Amino acid sequence: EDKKVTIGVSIPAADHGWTAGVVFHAERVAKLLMAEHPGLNVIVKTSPDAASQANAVQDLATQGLDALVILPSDPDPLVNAIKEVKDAGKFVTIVDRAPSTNDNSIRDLYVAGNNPALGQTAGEYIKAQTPDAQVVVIRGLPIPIDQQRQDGFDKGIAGSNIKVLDRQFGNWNRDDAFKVMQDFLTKHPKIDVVWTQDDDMAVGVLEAIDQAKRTDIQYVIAGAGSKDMVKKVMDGDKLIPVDVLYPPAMIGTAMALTAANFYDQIPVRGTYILDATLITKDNAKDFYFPDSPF
Amino acid sequence: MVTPAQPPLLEAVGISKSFGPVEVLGDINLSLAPGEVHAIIGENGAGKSTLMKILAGHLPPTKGELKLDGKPVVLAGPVDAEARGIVLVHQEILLAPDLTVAQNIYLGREVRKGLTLDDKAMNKGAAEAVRALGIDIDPTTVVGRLSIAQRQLVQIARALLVPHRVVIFDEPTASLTLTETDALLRVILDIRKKGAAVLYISHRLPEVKEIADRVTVLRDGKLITTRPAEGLEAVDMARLMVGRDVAKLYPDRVATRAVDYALEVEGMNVPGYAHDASFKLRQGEILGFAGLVGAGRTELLEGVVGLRTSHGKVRLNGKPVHFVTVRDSLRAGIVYLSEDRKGKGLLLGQNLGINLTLAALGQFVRGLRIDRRKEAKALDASIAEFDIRTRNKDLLAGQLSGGNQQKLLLAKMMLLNPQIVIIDEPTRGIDIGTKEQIYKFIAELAESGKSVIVISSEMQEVIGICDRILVMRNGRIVGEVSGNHMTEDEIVVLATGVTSREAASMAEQA
Amino acid sequence: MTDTTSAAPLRRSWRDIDLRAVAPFVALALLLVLGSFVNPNFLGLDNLSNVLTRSAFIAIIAVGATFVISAGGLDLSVGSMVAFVASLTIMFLNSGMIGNPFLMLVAAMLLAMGIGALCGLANGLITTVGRIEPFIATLGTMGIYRGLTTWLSQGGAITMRQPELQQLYRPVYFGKVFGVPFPLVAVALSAIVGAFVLYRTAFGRHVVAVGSNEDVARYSGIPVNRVRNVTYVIQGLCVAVACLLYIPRLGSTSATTGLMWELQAITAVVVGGTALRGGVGRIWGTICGAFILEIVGNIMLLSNFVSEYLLGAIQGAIIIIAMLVQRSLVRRS
Amino acid sequence: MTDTTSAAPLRRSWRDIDLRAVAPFVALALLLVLGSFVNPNFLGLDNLSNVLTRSAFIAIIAVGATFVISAGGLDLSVGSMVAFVASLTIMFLNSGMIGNPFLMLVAAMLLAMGIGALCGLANGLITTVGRIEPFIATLGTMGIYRGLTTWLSQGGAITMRQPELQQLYRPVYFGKVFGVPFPLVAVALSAIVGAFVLYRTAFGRHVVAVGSNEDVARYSGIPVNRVRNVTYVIQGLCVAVACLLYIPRLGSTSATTGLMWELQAITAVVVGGTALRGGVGRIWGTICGAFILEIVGNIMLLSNFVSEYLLGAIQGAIIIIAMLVQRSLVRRS
Ligand SMILES: Nc1ncnc2c1ncn2[C@@H]1O[C@H](COP(=O)(O)OP(=O)(O)OP(=O)(O)O)[C@@H](O)[C@H]1O
Ligand SMILES: Nc1ncnc2c1ncn2[C@@H]1O[C@H](COP(=O)(O)OP(=O)(O)OP(=O)(O)O)[C@@H](O)[C@H]1O
Ligand SMILES: [Mg+2]
Ligand SMILES: [Mg+2]
Repeated sequence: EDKKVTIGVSIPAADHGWTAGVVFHAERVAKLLMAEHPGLNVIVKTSPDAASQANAVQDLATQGLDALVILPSDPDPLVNAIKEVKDAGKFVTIVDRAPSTNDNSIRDLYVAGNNPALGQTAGEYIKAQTPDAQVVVIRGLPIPIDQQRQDGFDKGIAGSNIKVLDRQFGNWNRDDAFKVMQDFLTKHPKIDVVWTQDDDMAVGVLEAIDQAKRTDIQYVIAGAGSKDMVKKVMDGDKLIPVDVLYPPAMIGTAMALTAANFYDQIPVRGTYILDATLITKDNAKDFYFPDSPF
Repeated sequence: MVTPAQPPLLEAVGISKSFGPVEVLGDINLSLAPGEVHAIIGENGAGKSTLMKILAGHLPPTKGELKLDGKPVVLAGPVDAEARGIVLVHQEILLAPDLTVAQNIYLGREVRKGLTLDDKAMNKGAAEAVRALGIDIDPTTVVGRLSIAQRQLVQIARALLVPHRVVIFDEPTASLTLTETDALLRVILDIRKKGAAVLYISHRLPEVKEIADRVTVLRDGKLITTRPAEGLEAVDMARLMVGRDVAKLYPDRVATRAVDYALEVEGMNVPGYAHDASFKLRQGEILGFAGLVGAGRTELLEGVVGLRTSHGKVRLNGKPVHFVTVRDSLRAGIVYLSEDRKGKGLLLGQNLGINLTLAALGQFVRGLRIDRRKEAKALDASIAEFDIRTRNKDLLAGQLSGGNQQKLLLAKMMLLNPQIVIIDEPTRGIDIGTKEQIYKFIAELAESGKSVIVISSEMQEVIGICDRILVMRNGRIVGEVSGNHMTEDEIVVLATGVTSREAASMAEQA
Repeated sequence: MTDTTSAAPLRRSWRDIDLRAVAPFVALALLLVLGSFVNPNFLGLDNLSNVLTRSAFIAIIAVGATFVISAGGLDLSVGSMVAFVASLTIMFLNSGMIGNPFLMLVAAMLLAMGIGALCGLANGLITTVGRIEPFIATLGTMGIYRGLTTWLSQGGAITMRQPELQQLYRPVYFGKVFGVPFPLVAVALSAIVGAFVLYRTAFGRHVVAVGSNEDVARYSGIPVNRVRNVTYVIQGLCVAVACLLYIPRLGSTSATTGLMWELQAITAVVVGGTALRGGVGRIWGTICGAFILEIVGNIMLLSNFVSEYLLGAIQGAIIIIAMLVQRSLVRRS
Repeated sequence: MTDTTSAAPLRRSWRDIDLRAVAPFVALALLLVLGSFVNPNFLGLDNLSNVLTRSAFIAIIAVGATFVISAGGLDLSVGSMVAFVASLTIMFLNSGMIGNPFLMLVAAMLLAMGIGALCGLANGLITTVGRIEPFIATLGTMGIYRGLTTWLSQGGAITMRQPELQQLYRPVYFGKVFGVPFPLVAVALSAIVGAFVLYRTAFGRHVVAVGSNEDVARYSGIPVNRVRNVTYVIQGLCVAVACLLYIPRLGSTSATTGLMWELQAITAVVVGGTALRGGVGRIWGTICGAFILEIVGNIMLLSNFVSEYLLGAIQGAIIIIAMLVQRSLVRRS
């Protein structure tokens, strides 16, 4: 007889490619886990913003939980909501985005991609390949994870001759990135490298470059590891030589680990950081999932 | 009772109409012969407009039926009625304010040229239609910029544009002056000559006397009588309408002897409307402002009380004052009652109490809150004092008839206990019984030492109640008449610059 | 002028007034019944108290919106204003300018109210003195307030730092008064004060007059612009009160705080029976509208048969259905 | 007689009508001057053509919005509708139902127009037959269309798959006709057709009449509801045209496609001089308004002295200033 366990999973709504990947993997893993453990019930809920995610956490708690797996859309505003679940003695797993105080007073398990590393890997790659490059940066939305990636990037390029010409927000949105890139191209006669930190935005950036027929841009670095970008890397696209992995599948890892806490007698408390692996032509096929929506 | 020679064109048989539990029309029978002008008269709220709306398909009757050419018809709506040749000129102005005169006149029946509109033809047609009424308005003017009178005429032009067999005029002359009225009456006679029938509503009984073949009197939603106009004098009509003798419309009064001026205005300019206007108002005096429609009387006095930007000197009881906003003048004891009752006087969608106390709300505040009991008492008192006829005190202001709205507006402004009262078109669209009450009220105001300014386009009215009359033309005060110079002729000469006979013939030529 | 207060709608309106006021409450009751079918926990005290508590922000903001809308205005900037006011308040709390935590908290609250009032006043002045349509004016300030927030936070989050302040402040969202969650008390107070001002005072009368017919109001000596400005200030104060509840709940703000709240607040007002064209205001209906919105979301979340992708779609559909139910109720009368 | 008296005010009136129509163009000219100071590349052909081209979506949608708003309506759902229509169209293109790529493309375009028209009709029916205020009705459908898009894409992106189709389709956004980018040609065509329908046909006249005074329109035998519905259908068709330009640009859609475009379209309409209360429609002003919005953003990005965090704030401020300039121009006349 299998133990009855309910795991609530709270994630941001799919509002762009990466979060869509998160939703996809959360649902996929939920099915797998429930098939594996007949007593296990996994409830996945998505929310569009921090305030409604706080509501969703409350609503999940109302349904009676043994564990909460949460990928906060914005971590700090959700601390109080998470704490309430934790204080009720439930098992809490935080995924990806860490609140300012990220210790065992608020969660049992922390599974994350490495936001600073995502920026840093990109920065270091540029430093290694083109140490004198003129770079433009298209940021995401003005929220903390974006800032972390930015700081990581600055650390990555520190000590080189790399010059950041401009930084603007592209809101993790293809259309906005297209627009910003068009204007960057107008404004700066010579751009060597574009860093967009997100594969969705890279789509817009590539179109803008293509349209302007500019040949000065040597390459674009995005991040996340969407199937389209990984495919480009695999195919040896000159503009997309590499991609920085920031896998949405980490939510699945977190859910599996949380389930393991109940069903396998192994200790899973602590911090699991996934690498911000650099996807290159050589290893690209390991990261290519053609069925994922992302 | 006279039976017309020809079979009736349009007939109403046993028409009743109720709004909810309230019956406003009961068992009305009316027949309309081709080639007759049939006047409907009655007090405010007698149900005239309601009956006309039923005849023109705007409202369905609760009981009874209509017959057109002897055959029963059910009018599906105003458009259906129009298609059958029944057109209605509304009492309220129903025009789209953002469209031009021509666009309004042709609305819903545009002239097309292939896919596109033939604006040239429409502008021409509209210009002609308007000129046929004896005025000249540029057809490309936006209606929102016309005066009420001009809108009224545009509305008439619109109605007469389609082929018509029955034309219903619901108080078409309420906002018109003498010359325009004359022109309209001639148009009506024209319509009659062509064999169509005209239903004509007016509170101006001499007009009715002049033009009608038969007269039907309504009182409280009941048909009192239908009679040939021959031999029916204005006083008789008034008696039938009101149900009592209306012996004297204008109260007797002795002109004030006061020498002190309550209000002195010097060199007042209201940009675009009035220029260099100076006048003085004595204490206890009733001062009239006459002039043609559009002479700028309204704007001048709105400028004086701070409702419009204006430049000039104003002295109140000898002390110089400057009213930047209307609040200043209200506080100084001057109230202005707008000619546009519905647009600027009352909140039609709110109830009587809210309207009554709106301007004087300060008196009803105790502590922080409004004293609703005091408000209710004030409403009762005003209903009694001003004889506001309402079946229900919870009614919305918009549900009152025009005359009662005017009384409510008076009551509202009198709560402020003003020293100077400016009334713009005090009896526009108001029945003779109510007029008498309002004139009496104005006279009492003056008696009690208050000063009154009356702006009116009805010559008889200013002559009848004022001590002195100023005449405006083209934004300027062009003259003053008083004593036995207060005659229509003198005023018309001043207002137009020509004698009334010349004016009438000019209108004819136009 | 082209006065077409045609007879028909007028006649209908006075009798409907009652039904129209009741309609939102009927819709709420129906939703409660629906919810109890969807999930047995729905009618639990915990769940209901959770839901009502979190509707507090929108409810309080919507009380202000009721004033603005009754006076014929509109305020699209409230969501950004929440972010802006809350951010400044947290920054002040973090500044440690006042040693005594209690005094600090009181000062911060006063500051929030002041900033809220100023933001509201700015909206008001732009629409009244600048004579710009409220829709556009407040769309502009919406961008301004949110932009300033982004700039203050330098793209990150602004988070309360002092734990003792946080501890002290926490009960303002999480505490209870006689078993009633404090935010609900705040909602009730706002609504009572709002209803008093709107229905019982001269100012409230003026608001309705300005919203029904600006000209009549002006000719009656009502200072139209001042009344409008004050409604915007009231809106700002309501936003500030909502912020005071919001800060202890999440303890932090970012550039996305309050995103789209303006639409929710306006929806609450309209679902509550206030017409967008002005001239009518229903404070209690508004509160009910805010509850309805939050309960719809809650039912969605508690039900397990709605794909999370469809959540927004169903929420939209329910709003439309709620309005249709209202209309048909009113029409049948 | 009266003709002499009316002469003076009449003359005044046509003069300030003109200024009101001209005001947006003056604002645009001022912005162009400002831009040329900010960055020498600003007035370059490349930059201007980029900016105008990308304003095409909003401009075309705003032409439809001009109809809806002139008739006294409002449509908040257009942004979501873009996402919905574009997603369905891409899915159809991916389905490979028709072998011949050219025919496939034509069929897809027709399909997009059909879906756009249907979505618009739905909006229209909810407001006219359902008698729900347009603000709320289209807020509801905004949720519905976006929700459905999210569901169709399962939260991800919907991307065109066949490269040959993509190649064939690309010129619709990136191509030029006699050196003019194709999207600009599309804007011009939409505006010309829109202006023709609004100013030269009976239907256009009816649209304005309905927006100016619904009762008057009804008494004049104009089928008010039908006119309103058709304006929403026109809005839907304009959205579909915008989609047809949008798809070849990035070849994909996601749940965030068209987010907030409704606010941009409405702003373009109002900045262009059309009043939100209805009764006036200015197609060319609308186009100008759309250009203004895009140019403001472009100037910000090209300038070196605005913090990226403050962009939104300054954009909001500029909209307000543009409206103030307009007002003062009109008032001074
Ligand atoms: N829609 C309505 N609902 C309720 N009562 C109404 C409505 N329309 C009119 N009435 C009432 O019906 C009565 C008749 O109104 P009507 O407008 O026909 O009067 P009238 O004779 O035209 O008056 P006036 O001379 O002032 O124009 C009035 O008492 C009025 O208050
Ligand atoms: N909004 C407006 N814009 C431009 N002109 C206007 C406007 N309103 C009125 N006018 C014009 O101003 C002039 C004076 O207006 P008005 O008719 O109110 O004067 P009046 O002397 O008070 O006449 P009455 O009160 O008899 O109608 C008229 O020629 C009218 O056409
Ligand atoms: Mg009448
Ligand atoms: Mg006048």
